[in-house]
Amino acid sequence: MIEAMRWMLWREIALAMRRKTEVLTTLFFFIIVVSLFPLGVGPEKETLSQIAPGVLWVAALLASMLSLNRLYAEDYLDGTLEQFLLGAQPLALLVFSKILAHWLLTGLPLVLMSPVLGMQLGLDVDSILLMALTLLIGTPALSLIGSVGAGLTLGVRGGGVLLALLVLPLYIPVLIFGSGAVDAARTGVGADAHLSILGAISVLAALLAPWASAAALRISLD
Amino acid sequence: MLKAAGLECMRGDRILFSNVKLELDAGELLHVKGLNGSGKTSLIRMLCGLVMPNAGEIFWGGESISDLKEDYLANLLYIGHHLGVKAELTGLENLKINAALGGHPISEDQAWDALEKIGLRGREDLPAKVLSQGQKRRVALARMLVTKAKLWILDEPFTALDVDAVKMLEGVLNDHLHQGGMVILTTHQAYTPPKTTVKYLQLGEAT
Amino acid sequence: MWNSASDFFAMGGYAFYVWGSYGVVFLFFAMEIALVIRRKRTILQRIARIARMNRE
Amino acid sequence: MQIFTKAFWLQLSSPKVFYPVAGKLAPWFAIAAAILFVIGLYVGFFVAPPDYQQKDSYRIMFIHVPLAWMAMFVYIVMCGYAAIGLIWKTRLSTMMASALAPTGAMLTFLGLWTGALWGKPTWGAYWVWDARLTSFLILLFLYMGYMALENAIDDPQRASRASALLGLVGIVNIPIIYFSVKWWNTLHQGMSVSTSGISMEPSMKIAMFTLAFAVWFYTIAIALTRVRSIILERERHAAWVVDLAKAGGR
Repeated sequence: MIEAMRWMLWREIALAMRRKTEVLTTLFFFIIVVSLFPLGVGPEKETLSQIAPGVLWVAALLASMLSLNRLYAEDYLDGTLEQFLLGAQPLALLVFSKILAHWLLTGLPLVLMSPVLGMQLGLDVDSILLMALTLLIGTPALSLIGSVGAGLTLGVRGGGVLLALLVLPLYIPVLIFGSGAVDAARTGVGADAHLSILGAISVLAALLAPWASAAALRISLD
Repeated sequence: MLKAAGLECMRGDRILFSNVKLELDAGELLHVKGLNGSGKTSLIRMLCGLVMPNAGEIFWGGESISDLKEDYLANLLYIGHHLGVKAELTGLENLKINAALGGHPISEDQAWDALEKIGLRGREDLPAKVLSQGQKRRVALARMLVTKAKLWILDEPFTALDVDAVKMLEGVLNDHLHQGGMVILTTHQAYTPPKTTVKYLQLGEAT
Repeated sequence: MWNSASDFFAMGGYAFYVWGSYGVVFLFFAMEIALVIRRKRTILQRIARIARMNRE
Repeated sequence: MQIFTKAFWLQLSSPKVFYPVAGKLAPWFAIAAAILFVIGLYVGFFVAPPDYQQKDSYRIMFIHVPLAWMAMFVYIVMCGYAAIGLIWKTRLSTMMASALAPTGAMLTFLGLWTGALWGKPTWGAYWVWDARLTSFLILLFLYMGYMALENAIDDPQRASRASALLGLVGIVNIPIIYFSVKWWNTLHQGMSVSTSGISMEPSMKIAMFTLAFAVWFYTIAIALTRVRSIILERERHAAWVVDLAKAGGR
């Protein structure tokens, strides 16, 4: 069981390394979206740092959602996805390692890049660190929930926009507690309540999403 | 060993086929015949558990495959139209990953031998995207040399294969059947059937 | 309660809001009823037409 | 009682049997809805006294609250049908789910519409980021997602199973979304739209509950009629449908 999951993780990372541009496009999308806001809202430091957590989180949401179809789309086309369904391993575990790989390739880079963008938006140091922490705890939930949407819209025409319509409403709790944590810390209320709830959402997603994604894949490949 | 009765398949809201019956035991080959669109591929995928039958049940060793799930799949090897070969990965990597996911990981040497035997000498470690369609199919077929699965389900296995590849594949099928394995296949090309018992299943009107 | 019809429709000065809400609600209800009935009629006619075509 | 035997429900779950049953039931629910609407509106406009603060604009509450309740209730019923259809593979229940979706979405939209028109005179703005109103906006997105997914997939079986699974995911998320929006609302000291500001006379409660049942019966009547069209569309090749159409059936 664990062997197969390790193989799956190795496979995903090897594939991504052979097509580095794909990983970087998600990251650059994140950077571009965040950089648009000062141009739109104006460069004043107060307004920017006020909206910074929300901006960073919305950009992280959009970036991780855009990279979701890479999860299953190619494997669906070349028949490897079928082989996973026919593998002797429980599909939910294979899907879990696939989502883990997706998070390592898209979620983690966002977390590592967020301090730089935080500075760009005039956040103070401990807000920047807290921001990175909320992203670290929250982005796994984005990949997990998104994977269910990706499974459902596999091979469906207009899948991209449809995926956004399905998945973004489900991202809202993560957005609220993620950006809310930084605001709460800044106003002195303290962010540990937000962080624990964000962690709870990620754990709940980690338990339910692989099973739901496996069911979605079986439905799509029927 | 494998038994199915009353199988019905619905695609969209059309019934492709209904109350299909089949039985297969060790050492037997089942050749599913039928025009394109008669539901051959759907039946094949149904036997793999990929497609849910509208009616009827499939049994493996007396137990329904929907209850057995992974235990049934551990005994199953399926090669479909889509070969399941990743273009960016080399033949070796593809073979090792598929074997690991099939529940029987193989060593590097076993992978090299299998690819060599299947006729890919010298191309074992090239990314699959540089291989020809026939060579890609050989990478997929190489899984037959390393699998421990008893039931092989092959959808058009002979397509894009040259003459000696077809002969080699027939040999592999023969050995598998003689060791008590089972094969279900669909094909439009002529092939010399193995010396063991061969059953035929006609879907839709005869050609 | 209301001493005249015009007083009722004025709704204490909130006519626009109250009748705006109730009006739209029942307008949508009426539209949905019409759509649902039309949908059933068209599907029945289409099936009948196909059946007639198959017969010829 | 025959109604409690498993066979009764199993047999009823076949579209062929359910089609005429739905045809007989729908008119009764429609009539009941009409009667309840008349009673509810009469009580709401002619019996309930004006509110000392909001005077007559609060009467919008009599339709806004039932719409909001029913929008949520219909979503839960819809996902219940979807779950039954997914687990027991009865085609009729997934058809019932897709029959409920458009009406549920409409109720949610109307709930938001009436909420906005009620908000303007009372709190000075058409849109208030109140916890409940925001949750209903998200509920509308969930409905749209459900219907969009169902229309995007051609094969009706896969479409109903995929949207059923989406419904299940939605059900799990509804409490989380509502909880997080409520938390978000309190953190930002947002406005809170609540009926608690109004001293609830018994006549007001009667009006609201009558209208709630009216909306519910209306939804059942519409869903039963729509499910009949869906049955016809999905079973158009079946013999009984062709005969029914040829006979110009109702």
